[in-house]
Amino acid sequence: MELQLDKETALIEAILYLENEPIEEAALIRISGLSKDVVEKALENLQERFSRSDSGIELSRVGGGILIAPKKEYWDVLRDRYGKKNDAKLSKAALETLSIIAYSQPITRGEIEAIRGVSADTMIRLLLDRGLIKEVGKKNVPGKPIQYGTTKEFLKFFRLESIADLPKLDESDRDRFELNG
Amino acid sequence: MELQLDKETALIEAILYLENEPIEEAALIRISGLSKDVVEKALENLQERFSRSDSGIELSRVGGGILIAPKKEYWDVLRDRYGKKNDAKLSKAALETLSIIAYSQPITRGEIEAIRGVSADTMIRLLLDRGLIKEVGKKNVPGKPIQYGTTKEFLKFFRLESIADLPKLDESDRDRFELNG
Amino acid sequence: MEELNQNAAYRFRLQQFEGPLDLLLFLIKKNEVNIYDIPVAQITEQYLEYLTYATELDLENLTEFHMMAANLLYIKSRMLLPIEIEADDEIEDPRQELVDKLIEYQKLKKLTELMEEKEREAEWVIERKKLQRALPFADVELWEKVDVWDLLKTFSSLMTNLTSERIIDLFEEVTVNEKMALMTELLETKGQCNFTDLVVRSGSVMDIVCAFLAILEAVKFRMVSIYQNKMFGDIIIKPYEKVNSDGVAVG
Repeated sequence: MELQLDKETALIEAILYLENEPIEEAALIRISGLSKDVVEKALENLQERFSRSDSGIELSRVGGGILIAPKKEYWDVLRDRYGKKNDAKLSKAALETLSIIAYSQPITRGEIEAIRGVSADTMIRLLLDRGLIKEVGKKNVPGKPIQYGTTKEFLKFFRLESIADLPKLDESDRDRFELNG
Repeated sequence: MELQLDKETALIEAILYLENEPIEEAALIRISGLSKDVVEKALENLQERFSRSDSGIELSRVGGGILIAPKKEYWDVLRDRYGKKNDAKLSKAALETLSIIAYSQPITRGEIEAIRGVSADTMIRLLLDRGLIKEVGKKNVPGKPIQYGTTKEFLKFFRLESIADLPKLDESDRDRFELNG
Repeated sequence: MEELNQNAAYRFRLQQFEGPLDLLLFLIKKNEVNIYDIPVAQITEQYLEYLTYATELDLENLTEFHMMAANLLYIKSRMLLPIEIEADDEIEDPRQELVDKLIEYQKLKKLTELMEEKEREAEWVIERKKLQRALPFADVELWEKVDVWDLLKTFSSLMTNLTSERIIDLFEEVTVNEKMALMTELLETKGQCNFTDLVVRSGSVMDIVCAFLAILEAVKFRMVSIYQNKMFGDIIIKPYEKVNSDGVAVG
């Protein structure tokens, strides 16, 4: 198949531009009205175009979703204006997400969202980027959602030998009692 | 100068991607830390790249600012999900008054009334409230009447880059009206 | 004739005019007369007729409409006066000022149409779902002060906020998932591990059960292969080998 699919590629690009959260391929197909094959070819085209050095945008896949965002190499320049906006909120959300993953791994995005009550896309992406979590498999339920777990980097960061060393809930209780005693 | 400026083009693209409102060239220069020449060349590069048929994004200039947005030809597909209708449409009287001001600025209330043949008080107040016009000076005639002109908000409302982009009369109309002017 | 006028008046009423000039232009167009040679008497008559009907309507600029009527009558009367022709004098048409205004107004109407078109073009905007500003920039500083106890505190406070049914579902003292994760980690770091490595708290039945279930699960999904060299001996767990004896990959 030697189709160029210029228009279709352009349409998919426009949709990805308008979405800010990772969007699933099924949603891309629905919104664009294009077939699965065409959408996939368009994504391929985009990936190729974005990979060139004069492109500031990259296409990435996060937890089964697709999104475009500025390339990491430009983050340093962009951080001043765009990065620090909601640090406080960011850190709280990130910490919550990481703690859920650490204690409940392997865990899917949906399960994380069920606990936090809000979309977890951005946070998962941040933690993936930071190398603290990774995809560890797919859950054996319909849709085969991706499961996340912590990485070696995570262990290193928290100076743990193994995830078996994560403090247990009852230990924190003990702590509290000891403090009070 | 045969510079490609790939990295610089990419950086400017990343900035434009992150902004939602038209951004001025001066701001692009400040955020990117690049020189005016380089930013302008980068914008040129982007414009050229976006003009290709496999690009779903275009670069446009509105009210002195630059922004990227999905190409108009894809709006029909995108409208359902992303479209927002502007229901703050102007009345015929307001639009007439605004047209006089736009095409003949700076202009006084008296001059507006002479053309429309009716009082302009209410309409001027309405247009001032909507931020579409502003006082731009006083005419150097007895009584020093206030002169009105259009605002940046006006340019944004009509998606114009500058008042030089106001739609023009076609040739036959121009002949008809300007013979007697 | 009477009936025709009635009809005309009725049709006027359907129109909304922005001002007297607008109405005049309408009448000129409707009568198909030359704007530079307006039959003042005829147009004035129709104009006044419209005003009589219009008083019933909600007309905003009534004063201006009446001023124009007066102006029309004035022009009409001037045109009835005999003109003394003197060769030197430029003959001034009493209609000239009005014609200039009408032409100017006509131009404005045209421009307004263009602006209307622009407004229509700008009627729709295509907007992003959310502002793009808050990008997930991984700030190194963000993590500086975090330690493992923060993780625990955060997690336990999240859990206390959940309803009891969800806690049962998602949080147990020991879980199979936890054992799976531990096993994956050990396989990664050491290449293989023993069943006993998975039992962290010796003597805990739940620990043993979960570890065992984790191994069964892992075998089922071909993540690991297990070996036991003697009955009741420790189980050795190794990553699943995808290659058979001929060196051909199998699914």
